[in-house]
Amino acid sequence: MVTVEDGRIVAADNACTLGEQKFLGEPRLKGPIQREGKGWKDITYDEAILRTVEMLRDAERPLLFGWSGTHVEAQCIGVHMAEVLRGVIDNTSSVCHGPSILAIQEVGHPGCTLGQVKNRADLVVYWGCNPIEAHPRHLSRYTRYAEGFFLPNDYLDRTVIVADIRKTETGNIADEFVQVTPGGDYAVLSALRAIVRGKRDIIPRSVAGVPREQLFRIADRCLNAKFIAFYFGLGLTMSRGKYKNVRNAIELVSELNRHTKATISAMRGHYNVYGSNEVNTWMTGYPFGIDFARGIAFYNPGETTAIDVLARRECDACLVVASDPAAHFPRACVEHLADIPTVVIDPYPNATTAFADIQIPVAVTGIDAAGTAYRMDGVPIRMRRVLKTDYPSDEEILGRMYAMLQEDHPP
Amino acid sequence: MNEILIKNACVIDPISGINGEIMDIAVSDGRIVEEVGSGAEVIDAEGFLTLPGGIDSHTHICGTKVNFGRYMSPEDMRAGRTPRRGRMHSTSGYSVPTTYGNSYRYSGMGYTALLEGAMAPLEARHTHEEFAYTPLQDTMANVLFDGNWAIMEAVREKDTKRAAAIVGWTLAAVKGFGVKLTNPGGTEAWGWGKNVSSITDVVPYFEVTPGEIIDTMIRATEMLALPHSVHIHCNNLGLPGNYRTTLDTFDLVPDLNRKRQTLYATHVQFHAYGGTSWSDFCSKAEEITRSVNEKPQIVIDMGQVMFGKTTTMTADGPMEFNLYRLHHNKWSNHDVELETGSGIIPVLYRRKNLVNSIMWAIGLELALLTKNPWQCLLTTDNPNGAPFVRYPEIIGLLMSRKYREAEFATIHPDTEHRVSLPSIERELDWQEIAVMTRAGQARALGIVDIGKGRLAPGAEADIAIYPLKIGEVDPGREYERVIEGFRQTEYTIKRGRIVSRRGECLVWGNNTTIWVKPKISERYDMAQDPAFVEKFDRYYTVRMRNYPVQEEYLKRNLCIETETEL
Amino acid sequence: MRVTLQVKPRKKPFLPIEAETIVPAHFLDGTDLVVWKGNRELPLSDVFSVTVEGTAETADEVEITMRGDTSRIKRVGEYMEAGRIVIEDDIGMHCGNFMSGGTIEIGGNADGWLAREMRGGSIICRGNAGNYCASGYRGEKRGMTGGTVEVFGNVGDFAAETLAGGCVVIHGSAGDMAGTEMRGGTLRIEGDCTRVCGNMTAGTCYVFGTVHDMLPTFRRRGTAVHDGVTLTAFTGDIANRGKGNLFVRDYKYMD
Amino acid sequence: MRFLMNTGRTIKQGITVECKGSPGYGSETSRCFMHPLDMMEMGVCDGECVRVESTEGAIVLAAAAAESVTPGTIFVPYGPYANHIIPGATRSTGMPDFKSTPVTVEATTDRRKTVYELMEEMGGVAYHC
Repeated sequence: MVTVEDGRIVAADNACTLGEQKFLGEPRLKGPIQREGKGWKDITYDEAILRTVEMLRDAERPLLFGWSGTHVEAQCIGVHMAEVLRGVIDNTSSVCHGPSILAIQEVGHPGCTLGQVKNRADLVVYWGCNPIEAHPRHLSRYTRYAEGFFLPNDYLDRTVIVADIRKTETGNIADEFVQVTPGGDYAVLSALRAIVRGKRDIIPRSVAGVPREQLFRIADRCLNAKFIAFYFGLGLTMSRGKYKNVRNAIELVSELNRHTKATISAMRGHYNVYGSNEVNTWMTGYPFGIDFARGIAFYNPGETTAIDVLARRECDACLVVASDPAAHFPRACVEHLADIPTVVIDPYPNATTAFADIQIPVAVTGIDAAGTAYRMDGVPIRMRRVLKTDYPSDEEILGRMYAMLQEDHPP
Repeated sequence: MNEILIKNACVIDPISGINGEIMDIAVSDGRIVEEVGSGAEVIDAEGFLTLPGGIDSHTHICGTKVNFGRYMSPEDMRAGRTPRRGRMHSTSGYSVPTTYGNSYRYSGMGYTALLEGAMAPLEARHTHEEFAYTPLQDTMANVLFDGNWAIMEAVREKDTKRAAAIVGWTLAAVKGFGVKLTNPGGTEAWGWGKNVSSITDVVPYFEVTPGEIIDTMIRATEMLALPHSVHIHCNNLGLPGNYRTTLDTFDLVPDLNRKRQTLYATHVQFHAYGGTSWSDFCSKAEEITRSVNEKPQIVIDMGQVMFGKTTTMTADGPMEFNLYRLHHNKWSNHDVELETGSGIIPVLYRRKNLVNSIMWAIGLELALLTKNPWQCLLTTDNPNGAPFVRYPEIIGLLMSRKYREAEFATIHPDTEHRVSLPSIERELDWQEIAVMTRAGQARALGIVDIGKGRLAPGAEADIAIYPLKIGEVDPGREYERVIEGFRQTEYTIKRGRIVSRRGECLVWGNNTTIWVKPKISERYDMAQDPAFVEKFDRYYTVRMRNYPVQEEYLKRNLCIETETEL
Repeated sequence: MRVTLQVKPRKKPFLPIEAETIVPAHFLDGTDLVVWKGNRELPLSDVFSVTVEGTAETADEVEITMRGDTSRIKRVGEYMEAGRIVIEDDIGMHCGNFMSGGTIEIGGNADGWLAREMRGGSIICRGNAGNYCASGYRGEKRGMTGGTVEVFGNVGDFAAETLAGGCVVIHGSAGDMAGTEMRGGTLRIEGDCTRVCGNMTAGTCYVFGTVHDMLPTFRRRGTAVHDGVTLTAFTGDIANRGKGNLFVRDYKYMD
Repeated sequence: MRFLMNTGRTIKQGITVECKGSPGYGSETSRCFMHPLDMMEMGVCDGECVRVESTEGAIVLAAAAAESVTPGTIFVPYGPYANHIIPGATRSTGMPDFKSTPVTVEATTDRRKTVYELMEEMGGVAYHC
């Protein structure tokens, strides 16, 4: 439910605190801008599109990055562009759950949709994530405070365990908080796997700050639960060991399935980052970090992912769509962005604007553009348009660019 | 108007009763016609075998589960990578190729229509999005109802009409084609890590049995006059001794439809197992086919296994977990709230493995022992038994005893004591292969009337011309030529356009999604049923109004509206 | 035959060159080969000054020497079956991937994925090697299956990941998670490392330095003397039904 | 003093992330949450500036006391300030060490830079609507 006054959204009900801000974001660019020396000038959409196409055409190794903030339809065009340009295409999962994907590629992913958790999960584990701050609605919609079909007394029926290196807000509402020494998640998860396998005798008095008794107690809670929903976050993907931490968590959950029902899922952010993974996968075979330099899709995160390509200065042009790498990438990456031609397609000026040669404002999916987004559990959702503006959609802008690029390569 | 005249085609069109006649085929505006004008493009078929476009009545090519198979398998993607070329986009993958990979390879083999075997309604939008990137085939999706809460409640109340109303509403909402039951009841039990083990087991909480679900859904399907029958993946897939469950299921099926079967049982190879454990595992294809031969109301597909690497994926979550425990490889599972489940694991079928060898034999036995080819269709349950690119080899095996013997000599030596394959002399002929790969599919799916699976005037111009001169090839001896011939068409024509020439795809297909909308009176409209709406909004995590797949997701499409009893 | 490839100066020196064409067998038919710079295909001679001395009948008789800044040249020696490649300075990623025979000698440092999925032959690296030295590929269960890799310096993280056969010797220290998911072969680390052999199922690993943050799921089996040094013997990884052998001189748990 | 720097999302960072030019975003992402005992040891009070240095460089942040932060670690909300000193290397996984960068922290009288000052320092040009 949104309230519109003078073509601008002034209130958004029934959205979470984070969602609300998406509706009430800062003033948008009125039209495309181009950097001129130490300043900026306004240009037309036609000029902006043509110059972007020229920049991409000239590049020997263009990077097309972002994609999490836009709709599936635009993401599909992005993949076709990367293919025709023979560039590298990557999305923001390389800085959120890319490691989770690497782990899934090693051991799979016993998961489920959120409704399974809501209706069945009597034990919820949050590991290295802090949904109260990062996913404010998660607990009330699906876990701690949610009524489920088989759990009519939400709060009383469910147990919540939180494991983290610091006691976050989510840790405060847990039935049990597990304080892990930074960098110790892998060891703790290994220990739990051994315990679930009946090898309690091997466990030392304490593992990465967690006392043996607590490890046993957590394992017992899991073994006695009817349905375990294990959620993990950036605490596993970004810390030492990266994807191996996630792999270990998945293998713990797989092992638990020999005794009871257990599922595991990543707490994903960036509202449509999963859509980008899905699109990339059905079109190229790989969820992120795809290098088309040789015409075929090559995938090797750590080499073909945005951070690595930028920090190692391996690209010579960058198209940023619906994301803000200058705010979220290490400095070495941002400094390279400053050195190469960069175009940003985004409704709002952001930190990356400062490094753009051109920025093209577009409609916002779910506000003035419709489109598809994938929820973090893989359920695709139709994002409706609630406001009519003159801004073109990402799909439209990228579609025009792709049409021009195709002229270079007639069939 | 786009017109083509195909001259000197050696046509086999079982539905029209044409068997190896040399004739011309005229195509105008996407349809087969009596004649075309002088300006028509002329294709000389040179006496090559010309069949209606291939139809796969059970394959997994699009949707959440298939895409997760890709997502988790970068090692599979390393095989089969091709760059963008001409009208063709880049492709990757062997057992779970990208959408373009599937579409181009199927098209190169002459396939023009595909039925995605399992679509979870909650995630239907995803399937339709991938259909849009599978441009060279018409697409249909069977909708999973095996663990649907509202259906199970209707079954418990013995309210077939309500079950039919739910099916009708759901099919129309998610733009689905037919009713799929995967391990009915078992996927709900798997929500608690459990399973059902016979058609009389009781599903936890819901207090219904798989048999009751199957029976109600068969009757509901006929009440809705759906083009396709209930499409079942029986309980106990892949377990020794499961043939009894399969026979019990077949025994439930009344003969309710004059135009087609009343039950389509899929990948029956995985359901025709004898023995009590893996140690006395054996084929029960004879028992299964005896039942099929007695029951014209049943059609099965093979679910043939071929040796090599592949990926198994099914809505049957508990079965995949059992496979994971056997193989210790990676395992994915995805339960879908209030509806169904799914699982995925990679497998390697090995010649030297006794169980795998027996499985390979069972699929062939089913096809060879089913007397009527219209009752046993050729599939691998792609990619579960093998990727569909192995179909030509299966055709070779069915047409040549010599080939079967040559292969048999390379598999586990104990296989011969567990199967009857070596004693089967039957070699299928060209006509029977045409039935098993297109005509039979069209009839079983109920799409003959919309012009599929035949080449008579009025039919859709979906045509496959293979570089095979059937008068000059002895399939029994020259099976390698048969395999080569079916691997790649000279021409694949779809909706009257040449879409593929010797494996090179030439157009952006933009083909049709076929879906079904039963006409249901307001009284049975679930969208206005307070109890249904209330439960929906309470226990799903999407609102009921956001659930239906919007028109935007259907590219070109054909809606079959049915007259129902509701 | 001696082939010398001297790198020419480049305008964009950081753009990677993919040069899987640089394997001895290819030079038997001349030097008319191509490499890739980003998305552009270039003649070998655009990137290197190429000199050839002598002749060869088989790849065994070909020796390639690479000089200059080769640090961004990837995939050298990929699928190499015979002959010899000498790299005087640093080499880019994926050197010796899928190699099944012959020898590669690197005078400087090697970037990531040195000897990925190697099958045979030998690689010697005089300097340090990057991450994923002698490792496998994403999603693949088995990595290196044969041959030997010897690194005289240190290696980065994930060395010998999914090692399934062959021998990897690291004279310096290894980073984090060496030998993780090991299922065969031998890994020998002369220096220190952290969290070694997580999730290993089979194979043998020796650490002659200290293992930091030793994983708690390895069962101590007593001691063993190897190359004159007394090591503590473990089996594991117990978290994973593992039956791998891990021998370490010194270890510290993270408790 | 030596610390391990952890970064992550906070609700304020999430609310302000769509408005990078806003003072709210700048002040939230330039906070350095520390255990009060660590702050006492360093003689830093809540709100005072600290200089945090890694192998990549240094950045000035405002110290903020938080009992929840493990002694010996600091927590900085995910954003351009923390990223100024996080190495670009990913251990070949694609993911930088966002949660485990070794740093030294000391009190300073220098002031915090604005987000745009940081951007300009790296070669960017601020755009003002």
